[in-house]
Amino acid sequence: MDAHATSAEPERSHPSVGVYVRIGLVLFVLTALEVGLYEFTYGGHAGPAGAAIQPFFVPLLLLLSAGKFALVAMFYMHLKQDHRLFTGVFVFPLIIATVLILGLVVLEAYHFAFARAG
Amino acid sequence: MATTALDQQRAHAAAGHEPTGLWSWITTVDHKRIGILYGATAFTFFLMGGIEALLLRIQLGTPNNTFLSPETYNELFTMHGTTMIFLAIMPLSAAFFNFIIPLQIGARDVAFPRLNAFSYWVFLLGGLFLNASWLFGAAPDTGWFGYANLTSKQYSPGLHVDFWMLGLQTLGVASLAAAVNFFTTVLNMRAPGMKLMRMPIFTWMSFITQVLLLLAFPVITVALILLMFDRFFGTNFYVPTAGGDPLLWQHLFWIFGHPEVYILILPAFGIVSEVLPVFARKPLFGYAAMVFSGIFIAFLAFGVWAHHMFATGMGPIADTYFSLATMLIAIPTGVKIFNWLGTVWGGSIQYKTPMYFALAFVAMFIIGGLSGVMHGSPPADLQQTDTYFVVAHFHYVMFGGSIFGLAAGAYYWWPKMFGRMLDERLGKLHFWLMLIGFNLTFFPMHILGLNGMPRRVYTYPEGLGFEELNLLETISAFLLAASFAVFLYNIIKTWRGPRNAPADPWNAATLEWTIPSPPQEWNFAEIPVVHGRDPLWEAKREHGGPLPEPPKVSGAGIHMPNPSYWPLVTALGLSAMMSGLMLIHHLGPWGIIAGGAILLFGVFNWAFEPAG
Amino acid sequence: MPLTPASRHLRRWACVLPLLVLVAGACSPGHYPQTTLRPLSDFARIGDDIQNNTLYWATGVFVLVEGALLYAIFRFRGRPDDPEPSQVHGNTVIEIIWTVIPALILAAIAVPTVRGIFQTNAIPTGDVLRVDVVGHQWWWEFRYPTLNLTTANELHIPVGQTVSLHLGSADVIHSFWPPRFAGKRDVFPNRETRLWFKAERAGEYPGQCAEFCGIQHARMAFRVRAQSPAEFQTWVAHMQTLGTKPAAAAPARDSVHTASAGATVRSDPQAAPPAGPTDPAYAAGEKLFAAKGCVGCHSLTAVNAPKGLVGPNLANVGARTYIAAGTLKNTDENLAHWIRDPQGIKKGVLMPNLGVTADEARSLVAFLRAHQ
Amino acid sequence: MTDTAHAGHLETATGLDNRKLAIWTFIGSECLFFASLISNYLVHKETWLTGPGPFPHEAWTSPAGKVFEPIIEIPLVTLGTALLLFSSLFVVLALANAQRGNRKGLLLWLGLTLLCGVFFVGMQVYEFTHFVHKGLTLKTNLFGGSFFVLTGFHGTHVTIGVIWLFTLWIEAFRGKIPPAKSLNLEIAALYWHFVDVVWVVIFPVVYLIK
Repeated sequence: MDAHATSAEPERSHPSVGVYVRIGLVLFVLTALEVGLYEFTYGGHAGPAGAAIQPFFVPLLLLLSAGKFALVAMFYMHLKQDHRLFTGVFVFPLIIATVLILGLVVLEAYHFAFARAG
Repeated sequence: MATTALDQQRAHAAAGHEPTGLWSWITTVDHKRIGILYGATAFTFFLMGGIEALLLRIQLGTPNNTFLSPETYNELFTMHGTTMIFLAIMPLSAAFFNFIIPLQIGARDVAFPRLNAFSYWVFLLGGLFLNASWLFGAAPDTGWFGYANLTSKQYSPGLHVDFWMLGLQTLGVASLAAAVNFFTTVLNMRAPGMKLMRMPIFTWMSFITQVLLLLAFPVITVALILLMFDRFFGTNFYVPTAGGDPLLWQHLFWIFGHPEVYILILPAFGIVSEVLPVFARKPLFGYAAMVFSGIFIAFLAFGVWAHHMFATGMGPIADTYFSLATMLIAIPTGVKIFNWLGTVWGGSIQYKTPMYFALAFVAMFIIGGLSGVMHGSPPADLQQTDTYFVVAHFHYVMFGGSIFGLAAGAYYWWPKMFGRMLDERLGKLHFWLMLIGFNLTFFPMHILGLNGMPRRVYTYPEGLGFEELNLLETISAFLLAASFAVFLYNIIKTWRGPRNAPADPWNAATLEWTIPSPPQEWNFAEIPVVHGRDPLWEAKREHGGPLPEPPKVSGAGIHMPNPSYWPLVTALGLSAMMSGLMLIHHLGPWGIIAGGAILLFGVFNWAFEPAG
Repeated sequence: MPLTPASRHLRRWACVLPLLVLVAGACSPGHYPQTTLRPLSDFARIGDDIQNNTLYWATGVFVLVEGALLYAIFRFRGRPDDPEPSQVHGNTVIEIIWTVIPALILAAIAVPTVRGIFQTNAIPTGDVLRVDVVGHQWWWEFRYPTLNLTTANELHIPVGQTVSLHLGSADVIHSFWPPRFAGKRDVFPNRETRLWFKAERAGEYPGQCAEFCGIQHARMAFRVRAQSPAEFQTWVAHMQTLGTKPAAAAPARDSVHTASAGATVRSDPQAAPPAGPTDPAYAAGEKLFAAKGCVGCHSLTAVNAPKGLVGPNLANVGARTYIAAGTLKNTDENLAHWIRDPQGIKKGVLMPNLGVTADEARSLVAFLRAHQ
Repeated sequence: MTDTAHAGHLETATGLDNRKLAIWTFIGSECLFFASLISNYLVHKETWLTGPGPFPHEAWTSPAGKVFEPIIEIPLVTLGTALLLFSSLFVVLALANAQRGNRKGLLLWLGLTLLCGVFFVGMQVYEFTHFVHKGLTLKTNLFGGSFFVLTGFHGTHVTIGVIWLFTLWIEAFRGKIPPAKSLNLEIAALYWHFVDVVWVVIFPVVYLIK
C-alpha cells in the first residue's frame, strides 16, 4: 500500500447531483423495506407468512442495513472515487469492530448459558 | 499581556532567534519542545512510580510487615501500575515520537502542531488529576485493571475509583489525539523519496503503535463510560445482583489491555532496531521481516485478549482459540529476536552506552517472551496467573523490555536533543547497576510465583517459605533505584558542561543526524530528498568519509507555525469538565457546564486563530 | 593479618557457601508448602505436565539464543578504526528457517495444551462428591449439598474420590486456588464456575484467594484437609451431630493424619480438653454470643446451616487450624485477641470491634473452643 | 482553520490533505467506540434481575402483576431515521454547491441539513422524555441503561455535528467558504455521514430486532 504510487491527489470527479439524489432515493426505499419487513413479520400486519419469515428476519435486516451503510460510505463519503488509503483507514477498523461485536456476543452467550443453567 | 508577549515572540522568530522563557514553553507548538516536555514530565512520573514501588518492596521485605497499612498498600500498587503504564512508559515513548519522528522522516513539524501541544497538556493535566487523589486521601485502590464489580459504588464508596476512572478517561483523550496526529504525520509528512519501505524502523514501529492506540483506546473509553454511568447515574452494567455482568468489564478491559502491552513495547522494539545497526556498523538484518512481523504482532494483538482470563472458565473452545492465537504471537516475536541477532552477527560492535542497553534489552526480552509462552497454555496458566510468576513475566517485558529500550534511546538521542554527550563512564555504571538490580529484583519472582505466592497481597504469612527471596528482592530494588540516581547525576553533570555534541556522534544512518545538535527550530533548512533506507550512511559513503559539520543557518524565509495558548485553554476546559463530573453530586451539572464552556471557547478560538 | 592463599580461599567459600545453601533451599519446591510444582491431584498433574513440557522447550531455546547472543557480544567486538564489516541486509533462507522452527516448537507445545484444555474442562461423572464453594469478603464458605453440611475456611475432602466444586461469590470476584490440587478458578456473583480434582494424598494444605478483592485480599486463605475415606466419613458423621449445642465429648483430634511430607503439622490449639456445656465459662460465653450480636452473622450449626450469612460458620471452629481466614493460628490467646480487636488485626474486615472485655473474651473462647 | 506545518499550499507525501486523512483516521477509531457500545447493548438488552423486565417491543407483565406497555414507537423513529438519511443527501448537495462556488445553494442545502439534524435531536429528546414517563430510565433495567447510553452517545455526536455545521453555515453566510476552502465543509460532512451510518446500524439493531 505504498502511497507514493500516486504522488498527487487526482482531481476527484465527485458524482453528479443526479447520482446523489438517486442514492438518496435508494436509501429511502431500503429503509422503507426494513420497516416493512418488521411490520410484515412482527408488526400489526403480521400474518402466517410473517411467522415463516421470522428465521430470516435478522439476516435480511442486517443485509439491508449493510447495503445502506455501503451506499453512504461509497457515494456520500466518496470512498469509491477517493484515494484507496481512506478506504483502508476506514475498513480495517470496521472489520476489527465487527469481529469484536461477534466475539463478545458469542463469549457472553456461552457464559450466560453455562452460568444460568447452573 | 498575552498578545504582546506573543507578538514579541513572533518578531523574535522572524529574526531567526529561538524563543526563550516560560511563556514560550507554554505556547510552544514545536514538536521538539513538546517532546522534551513529554520526556521531562514522564520521567518525573517514572520516578514517582519508582518510589511507590520501593515502598511496596519495603512492605514485602518481611512477612506480616506493618510498614504500610493494607489500604495504603492497595493504593500504592494501583498507582504504581497506573503510573508506570499511562504516565511513564507511554509518554516516554511519546517523547521520542515527538522529537524523533519528524526528524527521521525529514519534516519540519508534525501534521498538527497545535493538536500536538493539546495532547501534551491533556496528558499533563490527566496525570496531575490522577495524582491529586493523594492529596484527598483517595488514591485509586482497585488495581490498574480495576476489575468490576469491586469498583462499584457498593464495594468502593468514596472518590478512589472516581479519580482513577476520570483520570484514565482524560489520558485516553491525550493518547487518541496524539495517535491521530502521528498517524497522519507519518503518512503525509515524509520527505520526498521516503517511501514507506524506506522509513526508519523506529518510525515504522511507532506508526504501528499509533494504529494500536487508535483501535484500542475507544474500547477502554467505553468500558470507563459504562463504569461512570454505574457509579454516577445508577445503571447496573457491572452490577451482578441486577443482572449486569462484571465479566464484560474484563473483556472490554483486555480488548484494550492486550494491544496496550504492544503499545508499550513496540516503540522500544523500534529504538533497539535503530541502535543495534548503528553500533554494529551493519544495516538492520531483514528490514522487511522486521516491518511485517511488527504489523503481524499488532494485528494479532486484537485477537488474544482473553488469555488474561483463562481462570474465569470460558469453556474449552474459547480457551483453545485464545491459547493458540497467543502462541502464534511467539513466531513474529521470535523473528524479531533472530533478526536482532543477525544484525549484530558479523558486525564490528562499538561498545557505547546505548549499545549496552540495546543488547541487554534483547537478552531480557527473550526471558520475558519465553515466560509469556508458558502462560499461553491454559492448564498451566491456571497455576501461574495472578502469582508473582506473572509479575516477573511482565516486568521482564515492561522493564527488561520497554525501560531498557527507552534507556538505550535516551543515551542514543540525548546528544541530538540537548547538544550534549552524556558521560560514558556514568552511563555504563548506570547500565550495570540497572542490569544487576533488575535481575536480582525480578528473577526470584519467577520462583516465588511458581511456588505459590499470589499477586496484589499487602503481606504474606510466615511459614510459606516466601521470606528469603522477598528480602533479596527488596534489597535489590534499592540497587535498581540507585542506578537511576546515577542517571540523574549524569544528566545534571552533563547539563553543567558545554554543548559539545557534533551533528553525528555515533556514525548513524538516519536523517536526524544530518542536522546540527540540537536541531534548529525548523529542523531542516532544506527538505532532504531520500534515495534509500540509510540515507546518511549512503551520503557518507558517497563522500568517502565523515561529512563536515552542518552549519547553523538563519531561518529567514522558513515559515513555521505560530505559537498558541489555545491548546492549553482547551485542555484546561476538558480537565475542568472531568472535575465537574467527579463533583456532580455536589455541584450538579454546573461544573460540567462551566468546563464545557471553557472547552468550547478554547476550541473556537483555536479553530479561528491563524495557524501561521 | 596476612592471609595465606589457602585461607583466603577458605574465607571466600565460607561466605559463599551459606549463600549457595540459602539459594538452593529457596529454589527447591520443598521449601514452599503452597507450591504449584508438586501436584497432588490428577487435575494439577495435567497442568504440571504441560508446564514441564513447555519449560523444557523454553529452557532449550533460552540456552541456545542467549548463548548465541553472548557469543556475538564477545566475538564481534570492534574498534572505531576497524574496517566496515560486510553490509549484509538479510538472508531469505535463514529467515524462513527461523520462522519455521519456532512454529514447530509451538506445535509441540500446542498439542498437549489442547488435550489438557479439554481434559480440565470435562465435567466429572460417576462417584463424585459435590462441594459448593462461596467466596466472601474475606473468607470461604464450603457447603456439601449431598451431606447437608456447611463449614468455613477448611475444605475437608476424601482422598481418592473426585470432588466437583461448584463455585460462586457472595459479593465481588474472588479466585479459588488450592495450588497443590488445582489451578485457579474465579468465582463470580450470580454465575457459577466449576472445578474438579481427585486428591492423591492425605494431609493439610494451604490455599488462597488469588483475585484482588478489596482491602483484605491478602488475608483470604483457606486450608484443604484431605482425609482418608474412613477419616472423612468419621468427620462427616461428627459434623452431622453439630447442632446448636456441641457434643459433650469432642472426638480425639489426634486421629487426623497429617504426617505426609509438605503438609503443615498442626499444633494442637489447646492442651487442656475443651470446656463442655456444663462449664460456667461456656455458659457465660453462650450468653455473650447472643448478647453481643455474634449470632447475627455467625451460625453454629453445621447441619441445615442458613445461607447468606455475613460471617463464617462456626460449628466446628474450635477444631480449625487457623482463624480469620488464615490470619492467625487458632490458639486461645489469638482467638481472644481476635474477638476483642478484629479491626486491629484485619483492618476493614466486616466484623466490628464490639467492646468485648478480656473476661468476656475468655468466656467466648471457652464457648467457641468447645465447638469442635 | 488550517493547522498544518506546511504553510501555504502543501504537498504531502501521499498527496492527501492532512485534515482529511486525520478525520478518516478519527472515524476509523470511532468505529471501535460504537462497536463497544453496541456490544454492551447486545449483551445486556434482555437482562434484568431486579426491577421490571425489558419492555421495548411487547407489553410485559411483571411477576407482581404490573403491566408495562411496549415502549418503542417505530413510526417516530423511522421518521428520525429518514431525516438523518436525507440530511446526508443534503450535506453532499451543500458540498457540491460549495465546490462550485454557489453560495446560495450552499446556504440552502446546509440549512436543510441543519434542520434535519435539529429535528433528529428533537425526536430523540421527545423519545427519551416519553420513555422516562413510561417508567424506563437508566436505572430501570439493563435494557434502559444500555439503550440510553448507546443512543445517547450517538445523539451527542449528532449534537456536536449540528454545532459544527452551524458554525460553517455562519462562515458560509459571511462568505468565508469559497471553493478553495470547501474542504472545511467536506471534513465536517465526512463526520456527519459517519454519524449517519452509525444510525443505519443502530436503527435495525435496537429498534427492529427484538
